[in-house]
Amino acid sequence: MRRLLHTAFKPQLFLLLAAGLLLTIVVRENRFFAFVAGITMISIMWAAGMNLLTGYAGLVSLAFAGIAGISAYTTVGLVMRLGWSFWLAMPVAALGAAAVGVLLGLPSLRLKGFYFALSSLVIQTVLSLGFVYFVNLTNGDTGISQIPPPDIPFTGAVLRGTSFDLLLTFAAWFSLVAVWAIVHSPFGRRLIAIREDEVLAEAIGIDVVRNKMLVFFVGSLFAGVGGALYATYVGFASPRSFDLLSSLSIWLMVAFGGRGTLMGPVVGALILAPVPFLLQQYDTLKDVIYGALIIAVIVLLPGGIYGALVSFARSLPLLRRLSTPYKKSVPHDRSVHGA
Amino acid sequence: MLETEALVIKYGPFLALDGVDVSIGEGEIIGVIGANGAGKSSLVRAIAGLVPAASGRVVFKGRALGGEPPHQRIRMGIALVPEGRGLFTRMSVEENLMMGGYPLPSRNRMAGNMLRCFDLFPVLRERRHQLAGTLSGGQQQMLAISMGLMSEPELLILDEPSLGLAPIVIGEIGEQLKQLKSSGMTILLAEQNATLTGNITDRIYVLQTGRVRYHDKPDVLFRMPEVAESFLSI
Amino acid sequence: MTDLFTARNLCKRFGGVHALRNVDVTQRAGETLGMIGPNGSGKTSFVNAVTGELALDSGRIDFEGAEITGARPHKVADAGLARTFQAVRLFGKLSVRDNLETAMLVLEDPAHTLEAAERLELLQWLKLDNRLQAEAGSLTLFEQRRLELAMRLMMRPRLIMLDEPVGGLAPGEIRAMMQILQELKARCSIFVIEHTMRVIRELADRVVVLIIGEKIADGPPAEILKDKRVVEQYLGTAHA
Amino acid sequence: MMSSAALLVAISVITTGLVLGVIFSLVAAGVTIVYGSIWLPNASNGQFFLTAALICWSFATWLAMPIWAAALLTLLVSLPISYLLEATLIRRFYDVPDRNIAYFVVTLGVTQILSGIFSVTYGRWSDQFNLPPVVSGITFIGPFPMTNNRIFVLAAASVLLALLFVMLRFHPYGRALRAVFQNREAAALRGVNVRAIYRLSFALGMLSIFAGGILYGMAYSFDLTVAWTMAVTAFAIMIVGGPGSVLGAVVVGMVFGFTQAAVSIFANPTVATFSYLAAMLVILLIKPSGLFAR
Amino acid sequence: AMPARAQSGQPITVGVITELSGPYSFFGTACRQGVEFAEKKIAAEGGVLGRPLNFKIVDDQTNPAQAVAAARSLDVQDNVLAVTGPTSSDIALAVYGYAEQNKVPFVVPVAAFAQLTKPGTHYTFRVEPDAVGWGYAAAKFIAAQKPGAKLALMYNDIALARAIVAGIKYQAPKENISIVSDILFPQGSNDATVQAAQVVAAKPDYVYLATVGAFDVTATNQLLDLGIKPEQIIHNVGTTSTLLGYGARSIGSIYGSFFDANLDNVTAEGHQFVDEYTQAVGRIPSYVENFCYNTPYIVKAAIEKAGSADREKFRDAMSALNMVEPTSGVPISFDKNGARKEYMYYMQLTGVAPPKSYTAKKLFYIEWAPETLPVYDLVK
Ligand SMILES: Nc1ncnc2c1ncn2[C@@H]1O[C@H](COP(=O)(O)OP(=O)(O)OP(=O)(O)O)[C@@H](O)[C@H]1O
Ligand SMILES: Nc1ncnc2c1ncn2[C@@H]1O[C@H](COP(=O)(O)OP(=O)(O)OP(=O)(O)O)[C@@H](O)[C@H]1O
Ligand SMILES: [Mg+2]
Ligand SMILES: [Mg+2]
Repeated sequence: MRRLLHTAFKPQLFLLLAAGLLLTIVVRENRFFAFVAGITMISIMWAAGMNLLTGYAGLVSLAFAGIAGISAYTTVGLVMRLGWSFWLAMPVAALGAAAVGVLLGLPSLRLKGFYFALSSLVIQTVLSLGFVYFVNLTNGDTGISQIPPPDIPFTGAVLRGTSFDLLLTFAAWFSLVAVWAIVHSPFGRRLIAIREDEVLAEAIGIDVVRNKMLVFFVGSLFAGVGGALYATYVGFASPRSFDLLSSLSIWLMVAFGGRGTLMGPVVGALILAPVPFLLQQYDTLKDVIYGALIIAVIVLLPGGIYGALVSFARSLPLLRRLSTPYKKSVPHDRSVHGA
Repeated sequence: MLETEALVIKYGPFLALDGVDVSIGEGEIIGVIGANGAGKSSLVRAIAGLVPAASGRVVFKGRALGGEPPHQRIRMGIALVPEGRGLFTRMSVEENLMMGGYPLPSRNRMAGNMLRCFDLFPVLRERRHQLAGTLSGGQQQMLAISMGLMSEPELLILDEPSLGLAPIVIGEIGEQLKQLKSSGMTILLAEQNATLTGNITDRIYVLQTGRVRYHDKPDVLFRMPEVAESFLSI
Repeated sequence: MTDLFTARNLCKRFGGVHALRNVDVTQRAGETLGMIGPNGSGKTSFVNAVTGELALDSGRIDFEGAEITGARPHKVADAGLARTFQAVRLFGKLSVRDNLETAMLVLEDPAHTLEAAERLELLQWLKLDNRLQAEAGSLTLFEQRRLELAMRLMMRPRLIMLDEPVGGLAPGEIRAMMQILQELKARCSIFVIEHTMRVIRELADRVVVLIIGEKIADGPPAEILKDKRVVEQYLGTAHA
Repeated sequence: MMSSAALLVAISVITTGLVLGVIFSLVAAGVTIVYGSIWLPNASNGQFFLTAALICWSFATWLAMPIWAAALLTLLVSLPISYLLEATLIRRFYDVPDRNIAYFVVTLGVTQILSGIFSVTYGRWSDQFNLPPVVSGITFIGPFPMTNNRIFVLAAASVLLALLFVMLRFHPYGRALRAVFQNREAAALRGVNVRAIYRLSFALGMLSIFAGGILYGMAYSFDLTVAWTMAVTAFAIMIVGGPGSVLGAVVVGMVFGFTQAAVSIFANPTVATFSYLAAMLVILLIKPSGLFAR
Repeated sequence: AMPARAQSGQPITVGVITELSGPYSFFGTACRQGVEFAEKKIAAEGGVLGRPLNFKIVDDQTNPAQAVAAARSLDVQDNVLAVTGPTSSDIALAVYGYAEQNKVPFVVPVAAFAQLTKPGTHYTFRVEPDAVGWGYAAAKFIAAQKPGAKLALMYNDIALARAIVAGIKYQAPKENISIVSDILFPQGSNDATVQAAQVVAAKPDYVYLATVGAFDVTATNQLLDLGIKPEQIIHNVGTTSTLLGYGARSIGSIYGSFFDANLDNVTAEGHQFVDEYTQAVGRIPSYVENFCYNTPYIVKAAIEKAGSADREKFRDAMSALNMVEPTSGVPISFDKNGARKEYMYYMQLTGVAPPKSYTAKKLFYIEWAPETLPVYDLVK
């Protein structure tokens, strides 16, 4: 906690916040762009969590959106059926989702590297099936509409419009602060050690199991909070909102921006999240453009956009402190890891 | 049999080999010794076609080698047993040996060679069905050497074969290499120390930071104090 | 002297292979124990068993009076028993500094830094102090072995098990490493596996010999290295 | 003695299990061969599966080709497609660290492009596509009438699988493929032309995915949504079966086929679906490298 | 001259949020066609209130978030009078949420969810009869065909199908129809042979299919393979592409509908629409396209009734609307929750001429008021 506050006051992170708030204010007049910005903020939050798992701990979890969904549905249920306050429901739901996240992370104890990614892909499909199937909880593929925005406690008013957007901006910023704090904490170092070599990590006294579970918990928290905010922000939740494609696009933001860097996923989210909204007019080309964009980046800058920027960034003192440089792994098949 | 002429190898800006000339005659056993990072592996890897020469050339049986990749060079008769052994850890000992004989045209030649390897290192026969990755360090080394022999090379290159072997086995391998030599095989041996190279090689090249520092018969070399000091076995 | 660690009739089979057969080993505090044996005789397996990498079929292991049988590797490391690997194992992509700092995490005291005097002199002693920024993977083997050692010492172990610490080093480097190990004795007890007899002869107070997973001899190097079976099955006449 | 109703259902389960099983196996085999040599987790395998079916459909409907000709031609078409992909996208990553991740991103891009194209072309023309039967008529298996078309699909797929299996098991190529997967440099040193193996594996994998798509189109009418379900199924089968193991793909594929065939026998199909995916995870926890991984 | 002057006023814009890409692109595109035809004709007829009536079409990518974003952009950027368009029910529901919260009139052309017009709905109007009603009508139809019939149900695990089945199960006992087999398919099912066998074993008089997309055709064929007669198969609804997809062997099978080119109540304008649509798309329109074609006319009528392009006035006009479908003369009116007065046809396929058209004959027609059955107790 102390560390967290400490980090929160780092000037460069403040700058980020300022930028975010500025953006929110600028677009506030146009509710459409404001909405797109809001979704982008949530995406940043998700990407940050995914990055913690994928980038730092080396655990590619494609069930991420599913976990967000669990939290979203729980929040909505608690708010709309039991009449809880959002501010009580959201943490409860997020914690619940995080617990599930830990559970679904268990295979990673045995499955090495990308193999876990592939199995998590299957887990995601199971979750999607679940969202459709447990109609009385999720209202099936119909989805739940008219989800009320968060209430403002003790006032009876609700949080909507620009104030909600600002909340999202803060949330996104805070998640970056959190990731920063974690990465620069002993826990963060342990994660990196585990990513690099589990056997060695254990030999120097790192409890691999415990730390993996822990990172799944934390990462899923990001997913959960994001999910709860997403549902209330969009005002609608359906299995389609939390399906495999969503997981993949979040993961893509990370890979696209640059794994294992603080800013990479932000860049990724800032670019990829708005694309589908802004291209709504180009229904025939949209997907092609999106796909081509992804391919182009990975072909031209294998380290992700930010990965490529880092070397340049190092020359700028401010960015330097923001960037944990992108590390490439040794060119050897046994490290390109599989089962 | 094989010459390198002013061979230069770069890793990015880093100069690993800086104009090395070695020549290996038909049926010789040649040693290359040098401390860590002297460039032994770079040299042998270049000969095997794993790393490109920045300049200079490698001439094999009178023919200058260009960009031939390793899989072609082994068919010409150059087999490298790399540092780190280059085993297929999740394959059985037997399958590894079969991979060793991959370039062979006929199955029964493969079988024949395999038997010879088993006679060379009986422990491999016992462990023929064990996964290579689970062999002990030394057993793995023996398997690696056998894989090199499987393809019936004219020039067998070993990069630090004595690594991790029990003293007695090092002795045995020495004997085996002598036999191979007498059966007409040419051998290039890269080593850190002279335990193995000392008594079996015809000539030794001493590499130092990418250059040939000395080159002579072992007995002559090891009478030089500075060489003895840093390479003679302990 | 008190027993630092004891292993009582350890057994481990891999299918038909006896990696360890009722192996009893005891090491006293301050003592340097050597282990030799032909390839595949079970030395590494022994270390793996003691440090929890390998699940035993039967047997009991105590360290500083507490049982650690079946404890997971990180627990063993926590308890003060460090080990190195036969093939050097480092976080190759991380800097030397990061490697060292990661190894210090086990101490869990927030105040600790690499700059603490004790650690600095450790690094100077191992001649790593000016390589802190280098990528661990790009170090020479000798440097890597030293870094490995430094990482273990960061954990303030009472016992360190070294699996072939001079494997792959050139003679000159071997001498240097032996010097280091001599000085290391002052810091913690050492258990060392080696195929280089000089290391055993000069460092070990006592030597254990494994052959096909069985302990066949245990005593001071001088005698052991003359032992008929050891010479026949391990050293070979050349060395005798 | 079973009642004829029960017998009917029983036989229908068996035949359906077989048909689904061989098709799953074929696609999974394609996926597993590619991943098990190049470390290429092909996220677009489902889309290519669909591509095959659609191409075959186009040949049959627009060019009014006889279905068998359309099928063969489609298989041929897979070769230039593989070559193009290999030359433009796949090849450049052969030496990249973490290339399985890079590949996953790239193939996701390809998926996006293909699905985008399909949804605005075929997707707008029709909401389902059918291939005419290759052979007509019905054969009775006890009380159960099985269309000869399904029998044909079953036979064709089985033959292809057998061929793949034999090739990987008894031809040196099979061992070379696993060798390259495990330690590429060592394989090169032992005389394996790594890039040739890569190219071959990719083409072979695409070929069997295409075959799977065509046969699926012959057995069932299909729409664009089949791509993702198939992609996930194929990955699931590969993980459980072990990478590079065609045997694993076949066995696990069959299990998946039969489970899907049998679900409706259980009280609740969706729950049954959960349970077999759960079973998959359990298997993985017990044997992480996959049942048939070496 | 008259139209020219008429259109001088500044245009009234209505937003169309529909699926032009993603899984539903087929229906979205078909719907867009219908809307665009009507748009042209209305323009030719001189627009509305002397102002052009424009429809701005946006792709929702079959994705709720995208749909909401689209609704928002149409609302705040283009300031549309109303929105319409989605053909996928969950998308429609997402837009519904936005519409009700932000007081944007929402006319749903093809989405059969009762939830879209649940009590308290104020701004949303559903043109397509709701799915529970489909089931109700099916039960009525079967009872009329064969008293005491034995019925088998096969349906996918999707909301639409569950709603239909709820309707059937509610009405069946009242019509003393016995349900002899009740089979649910998980999403992503490929094969229905086993289920078909189970159905055959249960010896039903009719099999009611509420399956979707390609699987619908697969299931049909596999039922036929196992010896079920076409006459025994009832499809929840029939769209041209699926009806043609079933192929010649399923001639005689039955399907529900709300408009059919083969009906004799098709008006002159209806025929003109059918011809033009067939010209352009190469396939005769089904009820989907028809609803989308009629929707602009509904909007137009409401604007004229309201006499202005004010959202509140428009909404009131909608709920008081009383007109007939220009294509078929079927009456259109909405109850206080915006639910349309329910009706349904059951047709029998009598011939196919792929890829263009098919012939069918009417077996049954029924109308009923939305409150006839407790829809909102049956589907939450
Ligand atoms: N892939 C590489 N990239 C960059 N530098 C390299 C690479 N491989 C080797 N080097 C450097 O080239 C020099 C020579 O390396 P090489 O492995 O040939 O020496 P060596 O004599 O084999 O050492 P050793 O006895 O440790 O095997 C060393 O300084 C090493 O750091
Ligand atoms: N996972 C395993 N599966 C099967 N056999 C194994 C496994 N691990 C080790 N072995 C066998 O156990 C025996 C002991 O292996 P170990 O590595 O302990 O030998 P070692 O004494 O360290 O040999 P070296 O001096 O060559 O390193 C060897 O015969 C080895 O093949
Ligand atoms: Mg070397
Ligand atoms: Mg060992």
